[in-house]
Amino acid sequence: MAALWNQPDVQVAVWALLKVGIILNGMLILVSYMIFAERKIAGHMQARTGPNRVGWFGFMQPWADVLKLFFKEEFIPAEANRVIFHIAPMLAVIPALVTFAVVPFGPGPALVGADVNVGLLVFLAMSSLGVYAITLGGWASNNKYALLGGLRSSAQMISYELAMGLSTIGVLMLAGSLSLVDIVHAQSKVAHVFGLPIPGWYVLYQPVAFVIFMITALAETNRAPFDLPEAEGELVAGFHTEYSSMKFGLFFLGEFMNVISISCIAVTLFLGGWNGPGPASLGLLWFALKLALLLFFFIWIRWTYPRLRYDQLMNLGWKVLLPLALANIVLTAIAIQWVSGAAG
Amino acid sequence: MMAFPWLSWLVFFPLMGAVLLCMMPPAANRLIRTWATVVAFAELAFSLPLWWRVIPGQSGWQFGERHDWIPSLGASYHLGVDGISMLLALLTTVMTAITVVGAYASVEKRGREFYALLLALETGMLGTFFSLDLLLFYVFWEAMLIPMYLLIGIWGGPRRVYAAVKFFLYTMAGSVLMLVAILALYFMQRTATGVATFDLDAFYALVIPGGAQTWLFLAFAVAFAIKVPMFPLHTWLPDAHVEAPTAGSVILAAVLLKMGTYGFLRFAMPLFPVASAHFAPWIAGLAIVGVVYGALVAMVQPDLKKLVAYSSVSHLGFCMLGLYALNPQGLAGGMLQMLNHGVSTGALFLLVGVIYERRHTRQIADFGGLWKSMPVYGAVFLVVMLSSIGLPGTNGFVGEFLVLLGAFRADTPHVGIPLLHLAPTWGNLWSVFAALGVILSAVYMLRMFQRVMFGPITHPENEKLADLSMRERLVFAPIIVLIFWIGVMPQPVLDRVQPALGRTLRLVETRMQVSGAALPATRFAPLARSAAPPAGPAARGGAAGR
Amino acid sequence: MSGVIPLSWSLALSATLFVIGVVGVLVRRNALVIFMSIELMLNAANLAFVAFGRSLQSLDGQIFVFFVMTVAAAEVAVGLAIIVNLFRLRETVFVDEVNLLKG
Amino acid sequence: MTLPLISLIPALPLAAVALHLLLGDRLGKRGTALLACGAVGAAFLLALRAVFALAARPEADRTLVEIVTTWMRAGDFSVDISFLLDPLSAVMILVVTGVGFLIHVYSIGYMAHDASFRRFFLYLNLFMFAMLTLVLADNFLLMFVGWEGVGLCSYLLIGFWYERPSAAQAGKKAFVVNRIGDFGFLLGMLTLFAFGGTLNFTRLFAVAPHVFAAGGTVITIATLLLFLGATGKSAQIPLYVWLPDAMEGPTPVSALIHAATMVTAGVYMVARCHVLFRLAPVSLEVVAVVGAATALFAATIGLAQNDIKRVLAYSTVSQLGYMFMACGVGAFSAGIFHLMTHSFFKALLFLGAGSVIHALSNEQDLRRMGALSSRLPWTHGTMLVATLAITGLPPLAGFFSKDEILSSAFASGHFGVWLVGVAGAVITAFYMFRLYILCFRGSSRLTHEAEQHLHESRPSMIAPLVVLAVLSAVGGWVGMPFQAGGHAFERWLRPVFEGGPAFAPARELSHGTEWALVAVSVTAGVIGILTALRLYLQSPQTATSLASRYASLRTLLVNKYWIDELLDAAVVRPFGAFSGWLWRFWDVVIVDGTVNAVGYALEGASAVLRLFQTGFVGTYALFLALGVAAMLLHFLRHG
Amino acid sequence: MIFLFAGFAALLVASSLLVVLHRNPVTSALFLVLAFCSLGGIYLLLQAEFVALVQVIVYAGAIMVLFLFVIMYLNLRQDVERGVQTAIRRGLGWLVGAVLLAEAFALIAKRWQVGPVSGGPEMLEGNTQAIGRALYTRYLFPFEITSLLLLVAMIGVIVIAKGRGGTAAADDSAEEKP
Repeated sequence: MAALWNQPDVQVAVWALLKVGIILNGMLILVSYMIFAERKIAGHMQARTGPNRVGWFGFMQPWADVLKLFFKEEFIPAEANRVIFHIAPMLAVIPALVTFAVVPFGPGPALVGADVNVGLLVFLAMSSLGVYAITLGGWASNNKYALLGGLRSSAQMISYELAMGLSTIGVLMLAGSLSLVDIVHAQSKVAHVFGLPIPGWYVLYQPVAFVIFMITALAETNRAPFDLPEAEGELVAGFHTEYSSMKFGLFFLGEFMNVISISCIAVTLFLGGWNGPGPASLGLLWFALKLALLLFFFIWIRWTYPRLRYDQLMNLGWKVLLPLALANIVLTAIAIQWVSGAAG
Repeated sequence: MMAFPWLSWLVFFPLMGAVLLCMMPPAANRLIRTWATVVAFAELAFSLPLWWRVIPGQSGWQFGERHDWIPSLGASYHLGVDGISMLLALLTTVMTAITVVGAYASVEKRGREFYALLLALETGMLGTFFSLDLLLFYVFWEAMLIPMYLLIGIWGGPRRVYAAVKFFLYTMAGSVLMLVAILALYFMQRTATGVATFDLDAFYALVIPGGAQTWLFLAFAVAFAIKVPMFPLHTWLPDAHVEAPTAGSVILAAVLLKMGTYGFLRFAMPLFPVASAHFAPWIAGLAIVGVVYGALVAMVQPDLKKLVAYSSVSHLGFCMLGLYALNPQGLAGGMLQMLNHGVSTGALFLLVGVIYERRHTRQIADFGGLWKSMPVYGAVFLVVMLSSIGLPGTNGFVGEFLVLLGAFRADTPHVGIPLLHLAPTWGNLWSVFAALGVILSAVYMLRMFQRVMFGPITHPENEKLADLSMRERLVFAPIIVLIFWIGVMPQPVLDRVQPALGRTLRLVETRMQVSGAALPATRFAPLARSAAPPAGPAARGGAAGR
Repeated sequence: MSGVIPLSWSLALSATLFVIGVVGVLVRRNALVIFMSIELMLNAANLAFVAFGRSLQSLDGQIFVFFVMTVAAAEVAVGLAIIVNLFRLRETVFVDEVNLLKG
Repeated sequence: MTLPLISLIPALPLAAVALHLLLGDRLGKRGTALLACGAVGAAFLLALRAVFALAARPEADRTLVEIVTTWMRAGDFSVDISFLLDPLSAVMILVVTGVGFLIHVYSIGYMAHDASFRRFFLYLNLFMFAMLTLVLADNFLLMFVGWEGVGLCSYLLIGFWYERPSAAQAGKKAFVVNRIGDFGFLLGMLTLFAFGGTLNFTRLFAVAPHVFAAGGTVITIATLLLFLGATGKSAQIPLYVWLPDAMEGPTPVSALIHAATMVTAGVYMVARCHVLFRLAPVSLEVVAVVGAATALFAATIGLAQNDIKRVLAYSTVSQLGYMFMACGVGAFSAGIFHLMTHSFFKALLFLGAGSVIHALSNEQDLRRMGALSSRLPWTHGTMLVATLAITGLPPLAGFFSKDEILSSAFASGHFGVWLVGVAGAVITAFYMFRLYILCFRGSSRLTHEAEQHLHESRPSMIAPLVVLAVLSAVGGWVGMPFQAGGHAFERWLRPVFEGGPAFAPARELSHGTEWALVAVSVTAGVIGILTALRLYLQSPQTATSLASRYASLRTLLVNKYWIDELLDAAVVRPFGAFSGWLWRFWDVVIVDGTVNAVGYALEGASAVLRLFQTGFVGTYALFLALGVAAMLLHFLRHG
Repeated sequence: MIFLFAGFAALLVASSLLVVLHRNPVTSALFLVLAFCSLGGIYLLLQAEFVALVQVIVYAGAIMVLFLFVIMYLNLRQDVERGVQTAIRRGLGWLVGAVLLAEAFALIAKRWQVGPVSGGPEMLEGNTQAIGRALYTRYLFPFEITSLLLLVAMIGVIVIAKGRGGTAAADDSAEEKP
């Protein structure tokens, strides 16, 4: 056993497995409670209380939902493409999970899955793969509405993916590296302007980028104003109309997993990750707080803005966000040049 | 060097006329006709001074113009004229002017394009005669085909497309061979002297080894033989003539056929003397076959134009025989025969055109007793016919006699068979057969003349045929004058062409020595004598000086 | 990570990929599948590029992959547009039913 | 010499021709006639003037050469337009212009009512010009110009009434046969020039003995070729077929061309080249034999002809035979003497026949004539003189010239030729008197309407007849035999003929033999006359019985030994067939066929290649892949 | 390392074979996505991270989506291979494939024996930085040209897709991914 232990690969593998376990379970729990939180907050926003029956003040509601979904009857539409029908929900979850591998939860190496020097790219790659789940889901369920819903959502995701990618470039230019850990470290410097200690977060340096990122994040996860595919009115339940029980659950899980992963990335890129006043060890706490802030933001947006029409959606994506992102890149470049020029 | 680029002006003036012609409204027939005539006659007027400005005795090219055309290749735009090309150029301008006037009635549709093409054709022809750069020569040689092809193809008779395509492809195939030979020469020249040029004089000076010379000569010979046309390659001529419009076939007969013989005279012989001497009997043999074959086949032709076409095969056989007798009389005869054939056959086609315009048929059987209804036409036809069969006193005879003389005295080996223990040389046999051709030509011409002109009027339509209009008489007047003028006084023409021919022969002789071929002693013996100013009481002025 | 992939292996892989692409083009009748096989062939080329880039220690290989990608992207776009149009005109995507240029 | 002596003679008729053309119809009939006859008359006077000038010169250098210009010069070959006058050509121009003038006057009357009057005279003048050039030429080439010019005019004049297909056919035949003759002449000229180096008579004859080996093959061939030309022109055995058909033309034409002038050109040419012929005794023999054969052969055919002009045509052929016989045996001056006398009485005979035909309104068949002596006194009188002359009765011209030929033939040892000559004389006498009797004597067999407007010809036609009659009668005396140095005519021509190589003088005949020969020729003539009288005058029925008994012989003669049909079948038809085959089969199928075949072959080849373009994208991809495979293979092998 | 490479390679070959063999175009498209991801993996092993990820983003993320779009849009059913002519062509296709493969392997074996393990040190600076620098210095011109190409392709696609008579084409399906 010992011999086995002290071989370098084995150690790395075991440590990696451990991290995977922690992240996976953590996320599952976080998602379920986020669903619960969303229902509670939505309720309170609409002047009603959310679910409070199950368990102490409704805290056990997510477990109830999970159990419900597990035991629901599983049925598959006729003529559906059985294989793809099963794969689609899995594809919804996988990309989000993979992104967590590169998110730096805390300062030390222990608190980040794998410090990959192209972390940002991994995120972008995974977000682009997200499209498949929805498309195939719509396609496989052999239902016109599902298909249309699937196509619409994938078109939406593709368009916004473009803007998101470009907005992150601003951060990239400032940080000088694709690795998320480096980006967080780059944000740790505190600058004193007019005597006020201003944290080096990029949200302050890249406000436009942050706004674009958040909007595209909403669109990427089919949430709030951009949740056209599931629009009840027109397309019944969008792409996952035909899905029931656990596959529907997985889609739901995937959606929220995406929300969380995008917010983690947003925190890392713009809100300075684990940076925060106080000793370094508080890093994870600061990260959790910022994450909660953003999640609340997601939920908050959902229940305030009306759904966008499809053409508005497209126009916003192509004719507003994209140019803005490009402009932002150019401005940042000029600013950097100007600053280094002055300093140089 | 003439300050005024006379030759280029001569070559391109008709083209300018043609271009302007194309700008005129197609319907204005009268304007088109007058303009075409003005251009043609202006061209004639420009070319006439050539007659006395070209000094026969002066060696080398006169009125030379040389500009760089494609410097990288060494191709230059090099024009020049000497006795031979001067005469042929004059023939071209005269015949084109006559054709333009002659074609008034025959062109019904699209007169504008017709005249434009005719003038463009004249440019092509003059260009070919004047160009001394092989590439330029080849360009004009090909450029000439296109207007002719169109003339036959558009205004021709029922099978015109077949005839035009055949004419074009046939000539094109030949001239492509020539192009290959030109290129071969070009590269040989470059390797030998390092100077890359297409200039004719440079090629004259080039020493070509025997083997190559044979092949190159054959390439050139085939191209020109098709154009002449010589016996086996002549089948395009009858078709082209039968289907061509009157003006087209006049120009085709009068000038285009001379390209072949001119080509032999200017390029094939001087460039490859050894091969020429070697192949001379073959070519002369073919020419003889052409003469007799042409005459025989002409005898049974039902169609007038085909008859005249085959007669020109026969006449040009004479030309070739004259050229390849390789002695001064032969060359002079050949050269003269070119001019005579141009004039008389051109006139014959015009005459056929006249009755074709009136009766729209060319079958001899449809005519008969025309002399009664068209006496003037009859007289003109008689004179032209006599010139065509070579009656002494007309131009035909002078050319034929000199050719026969040249052939008779051609330096050829003796024929093996002891004929009545008499050893005739091949030359003698050639002239015997050629003389036989003279009889045959009389037979078929008279037979045709009798069936068309004499006898009672069998077809009612022939009764009221209108005789030659004033315009048509004007067209034929110069031709008849030319026939008798060359017939009675050929000396001015001969004086102008002798020196140039002498130069060609001497060039052939020197190049033979240079390329080490055994100079057949007797071959050019007469040359030696001819070099000395000929005796004879009335030696003409300075012309005799070599 | 120790050890490096020998060049010949990646080339062999690239060759197999390429051949599979070729076979795909030759064998299949569906224009889209043919199109995919062409993508396969392109990727085989990319692989070869990267493999050589790696063994010759130069970045050029990878940069070329970029250019190949952009070209492939453009090509896919245009190709698919054509296929769509073709489908609209001929109601079929099968190549052998489209022989407009039959001699 | 103020005016150019010689060159003006041919120039005058040429000028007349030009004037006819230019002035055209404005001249009117009288004007044309005046111009034409005037020109020929002036030419005659000029000829006289030139001959006197020539006679004035001492006997030794009686040659006048006048060079106009250099006609042609190429390399060492040079020919001038130059004229030569020597006693021989003097005689010729006198005969040509003299008889020509008379015939011109005659034809004014004869052609009075013909539509294309002007065209006739134009052709006649052109003929005169050509004949004079021929005769006066100083070199072979110029002679050849005249030679062919004369052929052309005979073609035009024979085919004058071109509406008649037979006339046109005859014209063409004449020209073609002449052309065949010219073929020989041309080749003869070429050989002479090739070896002699010049075509000029004087120079050639001077150099001939050195260049040509006497009796050698070259000179024989050359002279035979020249003789071929002569036979073509003077209608001897092989090429005489055109003369009988030439009768299609108007009678003055026959008189002028086919009796007096053109046909004699052959004899003149042989006489002119006597030097060459003497160098080649073989060809002289040939000339003699051909002459004799023609004389006899033509005479026999003449027997059975019923058309008056055909009889005269055959008699001309036979008389020409005599002239060639004379030249053949070496008696060139005798030949020329007979030529002169013959042109007088033969022209007279033709013109007489013409006035007879004119009188009988174009009736030419002897069987429909008869008893015209009283009604056409003048014609009858002159015709009688001419007939007597031709049969060779003593006082008249015919006797002297024919007798001299026979005697010189006998003298030079050609007994066979002499015998044929005598036989010919008998037959000539017989058919001439047959013609005379059928035409003037016997019962009148005129058709009714011919009877009506039978009238004697106009004075303008009679006058020339009378003049010619006088000439026929007196012409002979110039050659009075038995004079010491030979008669006047021979002395006149001696400088021309003895210039050549020494020729074995004819054996001097003793007076006795000469008188005997004279007697023989006279009796021959008398026999002919008597038999004719007996047969046709006293007992016509014996003529018919004879004809029936020898029917086969007679039909043979009537159909002219079927020579024409023979020639037509042997030459004309096969030539036509051969050239027909040549064209349709050889030209169209073989030569043209190969050209088209190349075209079709190419088309076939391209059809094969087309198979590869199936249109399926798949196949193209397959080829692509195969290409790659091949390349890889290549790299593998040469890697 | 080698195992990973072998794994990815096997996955790659299997998936690309299936792309070609499978009847249903959608499935073959998915297998192609799988192939591209495994290829991305191999690139990672060849230390070309940036290219790997871009490969995933561009090929798997964009191009294949397009393919899926078109397949779905055209609603294709199963491919059916029939007809003699096609049979021949298929047979020939496989034959040629086999020949090419054999030749390629022979060539590789001949030319590049198992190369010297030249591995060499890790790339000095980050792969992405290096590519970025090279791309915008030495290869700037080709870069601009490819951008132009993309522009042209875009215009082309729009024109084609619009088709004659401007029938409403599915806009997004013709959307072009950078």
